[in-house]
Amino acid sequence: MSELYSLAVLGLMSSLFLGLLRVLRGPGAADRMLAVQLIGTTGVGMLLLLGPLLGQRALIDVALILALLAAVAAIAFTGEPRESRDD
Amino acid sequence: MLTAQVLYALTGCLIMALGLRTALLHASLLRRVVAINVMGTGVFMILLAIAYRGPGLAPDPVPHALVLTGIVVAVSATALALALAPERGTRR
Amino acid sequence: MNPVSLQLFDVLLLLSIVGLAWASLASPDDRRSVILFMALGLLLALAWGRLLAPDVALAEAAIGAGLSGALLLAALREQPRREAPGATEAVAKRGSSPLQAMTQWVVTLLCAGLAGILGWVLMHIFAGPPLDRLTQAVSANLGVSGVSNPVTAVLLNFRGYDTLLELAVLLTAVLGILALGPGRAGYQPAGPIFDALARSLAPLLILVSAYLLWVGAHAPGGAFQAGATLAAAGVVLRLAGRQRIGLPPEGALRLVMAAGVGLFLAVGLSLLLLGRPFLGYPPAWAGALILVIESAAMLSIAATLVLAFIGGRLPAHGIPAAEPATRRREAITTAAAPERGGEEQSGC
Amino acid sequence: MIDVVSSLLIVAGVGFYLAGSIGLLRLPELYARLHALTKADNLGLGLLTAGLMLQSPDLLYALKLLLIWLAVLAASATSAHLIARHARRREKRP
Repeated sequence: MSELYSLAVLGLMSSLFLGLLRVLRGPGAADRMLAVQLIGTTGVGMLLLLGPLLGQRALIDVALILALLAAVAAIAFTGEPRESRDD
Repeated sequence: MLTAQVLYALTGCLIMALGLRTALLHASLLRRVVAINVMGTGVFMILLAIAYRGPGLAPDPVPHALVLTGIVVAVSATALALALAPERGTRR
Repeated sequence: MNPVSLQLFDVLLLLSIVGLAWASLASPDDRRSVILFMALGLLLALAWGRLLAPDVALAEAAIGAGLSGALLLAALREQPRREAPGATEAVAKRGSSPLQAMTQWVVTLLCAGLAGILGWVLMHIFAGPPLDRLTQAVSANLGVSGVSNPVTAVLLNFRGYDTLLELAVLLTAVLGILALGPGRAGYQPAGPIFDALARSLAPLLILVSAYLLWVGAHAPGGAFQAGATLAAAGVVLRLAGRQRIGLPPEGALRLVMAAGVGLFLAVGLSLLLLGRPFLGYPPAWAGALILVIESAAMLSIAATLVLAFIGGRLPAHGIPAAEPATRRREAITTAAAPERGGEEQSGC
Repeated sequence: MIDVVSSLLIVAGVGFYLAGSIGLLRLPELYARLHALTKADNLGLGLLTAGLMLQSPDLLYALKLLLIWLAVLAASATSAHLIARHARRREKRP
């Protein structure tokens, strides 16, 4: 399985590269945010494969936190402020 | 000499220098804060490269502990810097 | 993973990291810079995992993906809107006069020189015998540290002084932020879709942080990672429009923020009274003491990071400050009324 | 046998990832890209986690994998919705 995992990691790496091109190219901020979303999901996949490959079981916990926080970037990006200051 | 150790350590040096340059030269305060964070990233990478011992070998835990607290301290320092930004003063 | 594909992976990962860092620093506007920086944080979590530093990767995932991006975007929102797109570019590129151009060159050269010297020194270190005196000291004493995760042992036991002072640094930073007045304006209440997500994410994040705290004794995890994850739950709730995110009132919150340093210090001083060195735990109690200190530290770190995200003091509770008092008075008068009525009746 | 099935699932998962990012790169405008992205990365990660689940050493590990997939699914749907709404409001505003 290890050979397949390595190939899969490299496949995901190329997917990440394509996502990076979109982050750099834009054109709009929304396009970039979409690409950040893709990079996050790809990162989760890579961590899941790297865990068994490097013998680091804890990497699944890292992937879990990334997955739980995957929406935070987009939410913070689109969040509209309250009109009045805190009250 | 481990290739991975060298690769990550030299990349860390490069990132640190890039961050430092922008922190010194850029006009926007927010960008300077980002730059200082990038610089910190370079330092963390150097420390973790020093800790690395090769695949399958346990790395040195001391730099790990340093970087771990460093990340948390860096984000609170960032928050303090952003709270001090003059834009906020004028808005109050 | 075979060495060739691992090396290919390293090169590609580092290329993307350097590319993103450069693009973030050099981008024409601040908003794009922040978005690229957030993407960089995701790749860093991968890199730390690759360098066999899962403890660091956990903290990076919670902070890089959750906290620092949201914090920078919130700060960006506060900046005055520069309507003309060219305005920021004009400010950014100020190398117009010859003196400024020269300064840029000098600074660039100095930074390159610094990187070169540092790289040269590092190569020198790597060429020599491995520096593992500390590693050996840690693994030799791991048995008496009370935990089996070496990073937690270093943080909470062997280098407890450092961690105590780091918690003090966090406390100082948040006191500085609180001294600056009220926090940023919050977010508008979330729509139904995001609200549903926030409702399920917050308890899951709290659960994961408790898990990380517990597991930190023998596997990657611990107070810092758990605190950062707990803070991320607060950030999610704040983004969903919960103004106070269920935090305790001001006084109790300050107590929580000071609890980490306070308890750490109290344990250290009581050990001194018992005739042991400061923070020198007796091996039999070390595991329990570390867990107690870490629980307090986790709460302090989380409270600190959430307040750092809010960027100032919390708003008062949903009801305006005057109202609880008047309500209580009303309650007293209504409660007292029948009694008084009874007296009057009896008097009649 | 299990190895074969999980290999197939992992390969298919990576394929969907690649299709998604190619779509993200090649499709002409934001909403089309959104479509490509949400479909592909959910399926990509879903197949990948399914493949890894067959190899998981214990129940907790498998549960974590399932939770990761569900979390990304929810996050992806929410953020796609929010980004699309944000972009539409931006278009209307000027």
